[in-house]
Amino acid sequence: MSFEFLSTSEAAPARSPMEREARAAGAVFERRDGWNVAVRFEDPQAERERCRAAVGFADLSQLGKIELQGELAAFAGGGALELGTALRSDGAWWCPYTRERALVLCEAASTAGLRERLEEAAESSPGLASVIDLSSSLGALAIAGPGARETFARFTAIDLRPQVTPVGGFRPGSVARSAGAILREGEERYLMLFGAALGRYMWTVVADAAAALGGGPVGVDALDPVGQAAVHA
Amino acid sequence: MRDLFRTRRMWRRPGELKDSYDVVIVGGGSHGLATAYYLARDHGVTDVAILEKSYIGSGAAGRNTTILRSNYKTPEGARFYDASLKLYERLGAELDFNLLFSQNGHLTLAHSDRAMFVMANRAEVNRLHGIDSRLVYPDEIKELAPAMQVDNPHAVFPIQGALYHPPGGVIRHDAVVWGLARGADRGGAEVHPYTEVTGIERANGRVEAVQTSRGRVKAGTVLNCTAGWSSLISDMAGVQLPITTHILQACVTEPLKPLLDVVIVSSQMHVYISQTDRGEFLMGAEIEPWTTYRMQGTLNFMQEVTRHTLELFPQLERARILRSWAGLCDLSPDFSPILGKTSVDNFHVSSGWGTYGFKAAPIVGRTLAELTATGRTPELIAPFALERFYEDKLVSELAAAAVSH
Amino acid sequence: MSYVLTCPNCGPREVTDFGFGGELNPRPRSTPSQRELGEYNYFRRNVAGVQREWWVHRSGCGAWFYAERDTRTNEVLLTELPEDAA
Amino acid sequence: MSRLPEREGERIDRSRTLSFSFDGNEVSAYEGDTIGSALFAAGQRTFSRSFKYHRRRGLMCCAGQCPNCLVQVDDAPGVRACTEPVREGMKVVHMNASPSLELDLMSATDVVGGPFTPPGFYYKTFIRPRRLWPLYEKVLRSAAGLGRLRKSQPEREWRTEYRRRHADVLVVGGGAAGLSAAAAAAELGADVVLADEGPEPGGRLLAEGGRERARELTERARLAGVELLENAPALGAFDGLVPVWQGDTLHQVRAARIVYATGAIEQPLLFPGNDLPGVMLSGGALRLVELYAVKPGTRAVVAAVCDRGLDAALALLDAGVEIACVADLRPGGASGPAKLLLRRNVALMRGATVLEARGRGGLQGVVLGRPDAADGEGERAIGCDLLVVSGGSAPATSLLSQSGARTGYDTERGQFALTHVPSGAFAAGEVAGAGELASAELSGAVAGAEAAHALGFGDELSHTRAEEGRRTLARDHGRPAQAAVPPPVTSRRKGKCFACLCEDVTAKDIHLSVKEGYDSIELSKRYTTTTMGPCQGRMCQLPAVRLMAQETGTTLAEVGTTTARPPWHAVPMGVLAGRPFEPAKRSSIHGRHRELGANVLWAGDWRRAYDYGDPRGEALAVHEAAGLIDVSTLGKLIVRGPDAGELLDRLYPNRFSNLKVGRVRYGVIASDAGRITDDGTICRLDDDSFYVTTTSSGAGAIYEWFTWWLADWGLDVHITDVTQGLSAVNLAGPRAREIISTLTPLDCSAEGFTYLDGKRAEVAGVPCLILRIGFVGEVGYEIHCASAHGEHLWDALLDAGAGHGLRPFGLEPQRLLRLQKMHILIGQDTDSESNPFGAAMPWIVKLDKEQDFIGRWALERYAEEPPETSLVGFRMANGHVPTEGAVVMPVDGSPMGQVTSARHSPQLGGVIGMAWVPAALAKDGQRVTISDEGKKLQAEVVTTPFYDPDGEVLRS
Ligand SMILES: Cc1cc2nc3c(=O)[nH]c(=O)nc-3n(C[C@H](O)[C@H](O)[C@H](O)COP(=O)(O)OP(=O)(O)OC[C@H]3O[C@@H](n4cnc5c(N)ncnc54)[C@H](O)[C@@H]3O)c2cc1C
Ligand SMILES: NC(=O)c1ccc[n+]([C@@H]2O[C@H](COP(=O)([O-])OP(=O)(O)OC[C@H]3O[C@@H](n4cnc5c(N)ncnc54)[C@H](O)[C@@H]3O)[C@@H](O)[C@H]2O)c1
Ligand SMILES: Cc1cc2nc3c(=O)[nH]c(=O)nc-3n(C[C@H](O)[C@H](O)[C@H](O)COP(=O)(O)O)c2cc1C
Ligand SMILES: [Zn+2]
Repeated sequence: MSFEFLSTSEAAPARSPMEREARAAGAVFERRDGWNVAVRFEDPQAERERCRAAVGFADLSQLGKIELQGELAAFAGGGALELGTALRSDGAWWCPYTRERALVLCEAASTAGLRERLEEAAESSPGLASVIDLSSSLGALAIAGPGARETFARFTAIDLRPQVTPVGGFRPGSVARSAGAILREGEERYLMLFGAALGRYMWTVVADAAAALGGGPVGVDALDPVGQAAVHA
Repeated sequence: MRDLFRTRRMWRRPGELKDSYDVVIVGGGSHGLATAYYLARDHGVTDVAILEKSYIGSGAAGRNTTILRSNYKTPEGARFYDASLKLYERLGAELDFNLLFSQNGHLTLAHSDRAMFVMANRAEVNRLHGIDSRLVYPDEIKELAPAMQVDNPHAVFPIQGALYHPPGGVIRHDAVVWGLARGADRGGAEVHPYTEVTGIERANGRVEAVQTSRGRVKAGTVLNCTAGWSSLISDMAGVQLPITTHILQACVTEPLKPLLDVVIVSSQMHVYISQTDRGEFLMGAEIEPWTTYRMQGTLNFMQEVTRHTLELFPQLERARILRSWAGLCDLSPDFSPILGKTSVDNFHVSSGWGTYGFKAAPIVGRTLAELTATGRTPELIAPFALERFYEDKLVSELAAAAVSH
Repeated sequence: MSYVLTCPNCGPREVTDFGFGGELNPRPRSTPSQRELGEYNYFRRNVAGVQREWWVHRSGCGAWFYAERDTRTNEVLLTELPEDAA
Repeated sequence: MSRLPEREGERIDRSRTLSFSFDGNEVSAYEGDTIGSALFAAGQRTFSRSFKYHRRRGLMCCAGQCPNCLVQVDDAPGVRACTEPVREGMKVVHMNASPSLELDLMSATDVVGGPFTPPGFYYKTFIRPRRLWPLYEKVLRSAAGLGRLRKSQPEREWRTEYRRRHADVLVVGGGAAGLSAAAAAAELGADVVLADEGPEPGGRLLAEGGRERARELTERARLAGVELLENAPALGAFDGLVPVWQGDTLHQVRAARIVYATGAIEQPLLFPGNDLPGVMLSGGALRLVELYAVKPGTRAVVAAVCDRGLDAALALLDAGVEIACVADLRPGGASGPAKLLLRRNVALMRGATVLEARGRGGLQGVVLGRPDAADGEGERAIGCDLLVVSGGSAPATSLLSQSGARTGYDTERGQFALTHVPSGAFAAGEVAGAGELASAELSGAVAGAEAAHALGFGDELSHTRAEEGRRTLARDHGRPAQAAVPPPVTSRRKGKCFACLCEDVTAKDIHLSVKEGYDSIELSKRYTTTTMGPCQGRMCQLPAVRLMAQETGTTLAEVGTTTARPPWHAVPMGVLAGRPFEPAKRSSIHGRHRELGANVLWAGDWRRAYDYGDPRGEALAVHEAAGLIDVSTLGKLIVRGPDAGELLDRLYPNRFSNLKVGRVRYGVIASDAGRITDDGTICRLDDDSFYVTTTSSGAGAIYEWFTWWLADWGLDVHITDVTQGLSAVNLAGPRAREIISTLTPLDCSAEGFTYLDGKRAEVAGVPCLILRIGFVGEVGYEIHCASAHGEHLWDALLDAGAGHGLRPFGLEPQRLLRLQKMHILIGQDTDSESNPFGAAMPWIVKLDKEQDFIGRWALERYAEEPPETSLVGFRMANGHVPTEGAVVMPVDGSPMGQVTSARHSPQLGGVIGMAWVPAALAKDGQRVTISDEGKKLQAEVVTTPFYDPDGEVLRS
């Protein structure tokens, strides 16, 4: 396939751009679906508590991130996408940037399969349709807990108040003075995307903001699964 | 000193506008006033009116961070600004007004080897034009600015070196305006504040008269010295300019005891910093990228300029910002001025000053006065003709003027 | 920031989110004379009033769009995508 | 000393004492005290020395509005002692006096300085001889300035941060009006933030007999869900964005509607001695009493223009202060508080005011009388240690003005009042002229409701109520003013009468400045510096305008005011600056470079490995064995679609539509002015897809350039920026082929994978795109893979190359290697004015292309006109390496070009470089002179690559 070099292969370890920062903060890694994933820090119980009582952030850079362009982007995930709102379908978030461009976020395990399905769909699309794997292009941090919104307020001007950004709201815009996007995945759970090369910088910014609010890094296992309740149609 | 105990008017009380003047200068900023001053001093041209829509110095002249220097990159620029600096050195004595020219040196910091390259080039061009300007390295920078953090190992933008320009410095903006206004007035020119030019009448490819908020005035020659507004005045005369107008901002702290004598500029951090004789730290940044005529500042400016200043002067973290303001800048495509004749015979222009025109005031005044009086373009400003943009013969000061005043 | 711009895709954002592309400056349709080329490359109307201009949502969706803005007040009268422009 | 017995509602906690030092002496305070209240309670009366004359200044406003109590706390200058809470152990020192506050040598200027130091004296002195000016300047400088900072501080120490807060409604000011507004809006469902600069909400209510009410209103607002920010001045209005400073935090409040309930600023009166310690504003005296239980004086005189001062007299009386006399400027008619005063046997002078205040080191007495009376007539001299003045008020319209409101002079009320409030903003309370408590509350409630209504909150009832309220307010507003307007100066006696306390500007100074021709408020401001000090006109704007009107014989309306600018409250730079982080991009392999000991530097917005400590050795390895460099910073775009070739043909001067699949071509991007803006290689991946690389620093700009034209042209193309998604390394050197062959199934033979091929294959188990290009001059493979695998690929290549002499190399050796090949670096060897013809790349411009392309017209011209200067290589005659940036001169003299690159090349055994030289000299063997730090050096022009000029090595 034409663009395979953009994708990771399970044959070799795939690393997040924040791996070193997480390691320095005491992360324990596991190889999952080809990726080195920071699954926990010292104490998973404390990490869960952190997300429940303050704010925790977890490196989710392993998530599949597939860009769709063309017709495909307008009708993704089995429905018409509306700007500003991500659609939860097929275990993935379908996030519209423009009327012709969307990003699909899925579990690392399903990235390859989903990409292939989308590529097939693109081929049979009447007009030009593109599927580009941006999994490595974007770093991702989940920020969860009652202090999540306050944490964001330290480094982004995007309005995340529930009346403006309901669950499923997708907000491209500047984070920490860099291009990014925020997806509200749950009541107190957000996913932030940003350029992978800014991984270390973003980690520094988020860790600094979270620490001041009594929060800190957590492993992915401390995060609740994105619930079905979040399904938005 | 003798004026200390005497209260003499600086300039005559503005009277009625006459019907006609040999020369009408639009804009009572540093350029307009300087031109009137030199018209009288060098050429005996005294039938001159300066029309200013607000108070004198209300434009960029009264808002600028007053950095004077001549270490430009192009030979054309270096020669021109050097001539201006030399005039400035004598101007206070000549006008019998202390302009508080604090000629303590100017440092342009380099935080990358790319920047070092640009500095080296400027230093060399300057040297060949007899301008005192050279590369210096951290040890010497520390001596010149002991309060500045030069070798902080955690610096976001480590300082590799700097272009040092000893004759550079800062001056008191208002004093320049008032000194020139008094000089112009004593030379015979009329200064008319609160007189806005609203239209320009033309016939046969010449300007006949200007319309103002106080009536119509015939003019032998009209000079457009309106900097940030120069597109609008030129439009009235049917002359297009390659200008976009942006705001540039500045701010001051509450006065502090002396810490810094030299001027510090960092293009990579988009800041420049000096401490005035009154004790305030005076800081500026780059222009806002979008065009506007509205002189209101942005919060973003205050945030960026303070963050970057603290990179260099962490001890200022508790010093307080007292005031911030904005002024207009007339940006030209090549960061060099547009000076001299236009397609309209008796309509000349001084524009394209971007963020760096205050230092040019005396030389603009002198050369524009010469052009007006003699009809000939002085050689020094020939490279800055408006025509160059039609011919695409630019004088690019991008590397020396873009963010560095 | 002094003002907010409404990205046609993303909604209102601080102006620091965006890149400014300048007033509309259509490219000549046929070979320009030297003078016309200079005009196109360098000369701008620089109006004090409503200006139609380009912006790009640099930190967000990345789209280029038009805005109409009064340069005397910075009031943004409208923003629209080129494909939606009349 | 001056502490009153416990008072209901006081802010201090007497059970908790703190101690701090002032000028080295220990002072004790209660929890809740401000530095000002504690010092005053301890007997301190002089708090600062004035800017110019070093006169003693004492507490005056007790609300952080005037310059009188500026002190330095630890390392923080400009702290307002009257509002700064005491912290245990803090070190407070005075600012502008030497050797001490009590004995200030510079105060001699007060005695002799008058005639020598009129406004702008420095403009008129030290003009000649010029050579002495630097000396004078040093003296001037060291006399100026207040705060003293550390000479040096390695890093920021104070953690400050930003907090963005979106809201439906922001209320600025938490007095009666602001609290009512906030509660009203929140009760209708709006999300409301209220910022007040006082220690607790309440505004004037706190110290002026309404504390209960203040606490009720506060509670109501809190219950309604209002977020209350205390000690939090709003600093400015930036089109709906209002920064609010609170402690270590800068709240950036972005609200859909803003209610300004900023109240009014009590004004001083102008009389000789009006700056003596002991002269206080009524609000200040009451704040001392009510908030901190401090007695501001023992025997007081009160001078007022309205009931506010009379109310204060009553309150002070209750607190045990003897009121010697009250002068009420209003001629007749006994108002409520006047009657009460009389009932309590307080002497009341009607139509009178202060003519003079006297005292050495502090207030000892005042002279009261009619301002218009002939000398001596009806005057009374009274001994006192406190003079309470209440000179009327100036609505605090600064923020409103910044948001577009306009003011005009209201003759009857003697103040600049709002005449227009822009849409989206609301004004309530005293700032809007709602003079009495009831109407302040009502106007707040109405504004709050209207703000909420504008956002769709509320119901029919709330609308009706608001309309009703508006009508009531309009009625109230029509009532005549209850205040007298003081004359500009209340007497013509001798002695300094300060219009501007910050800058020590006297009424006489303003008189002189007008006579000199500084006859507009703006000129006078700048000449005398009135309003330019720490109070920014709060205390001096109105008095200055009055004086100007008198001096110029015009009305106050004609004189007008100066522009209100941010910040409303002087704010520490650390607070504005927020956290110190700067975005920096790093390659996915960056950690490895660090481990390998790389020197890391900025390259555009990336952090890059400059070298690994041995640039020469690293370069040599590339020639002799192999080297590996991380080039992940290259910009990388995927351009695809049926029109992709067409798009590239329009964007580049050369042709790409005819590029064969699997092949690579170099391209330069030009602007429509024909100037080079970027370069890079392009590989055709399939019929419709191209892989475009750009320079590292150009990546963002080129992506935008492409998408911009695409938006304009509407071609059927998709562009994706994958710069950060792909790692790229360049494996180069004579042994590169061997090394890569051990890791990939691909046929890497010279025939199987030729120069300028682009192939996709696995390397070290990772899918890659491999471009055979040779930037550094040896056989090279630029390998691109998903950046998540970057580190893996790097490790695998280094491992595979370990036995082949492979070394990592950094930017610096790369620069030398590419220089040997005369491969240009955009932005180093070219600048904003370079065109491809001058840059010796005429071959890249295909003027025979059918279609139009960006830059075509200009390039057609450049093709015809010979360039003035050309980019060439050169070899130095001796071994000197010229500075990059050194100037090139033709033999005859004037500078014409510069050295853009220069290195010593061990490989070539000499110094080589690239430079712009006069076009006539751009021929092999020509000699040019290079001026480097004044030294004239000789070089010889070379126009073909220094190394492997025919590209045999590269193609092998
Ligand atoms: C914040 C800031 C910092 C700067 N820093 C520096 C620096 O450090 N060094 C430096 O050299 N330069 C600096 N500059 C640039 C410099 O101030 C200007 O380039 C220069 O002052 C322009 O010339 P001028 O003084 O004649 O213009 P101005 O002072 O702007 O004069 C133009 C005048 O024309 C008047 N006018 C406009 N329209 C009309 C009309 N229709 N009728 C009548 N009058 C009209 C305006 O009111 C104005 O007074 C800075 C500029 C700003 C804004
Ligand atoms: N006894 C009485 O009758 C009595 C007593 C007190 C007050 N009053 C009345 O109350 C009214 C005053 O109410 P009000 O609410 O209009 O004014 P106010 O002065 O009581 O409150 C204004 C508040 O705004 C704050 N403020 C101003 N600018 C600010 C900024 N930029 N950022 C943050 N805070 C800022 C001030 O610190 C103050 O707390 C007056 O009409 C007065 O007559 C009456
Ligand atoms: C070099 C310089 C120094 C200044 N210093 C002060 C100052 O100490 N205090 C002050 O209030 N304003 C200071 N200003 C700003 C002026 O008050 C004013 O904001 C500026 O002239 C723009 O005018 P405007 O704010 O009325 O639009 C300074 C301005 C300049 C150019
Ligand atoms: Zn957008």
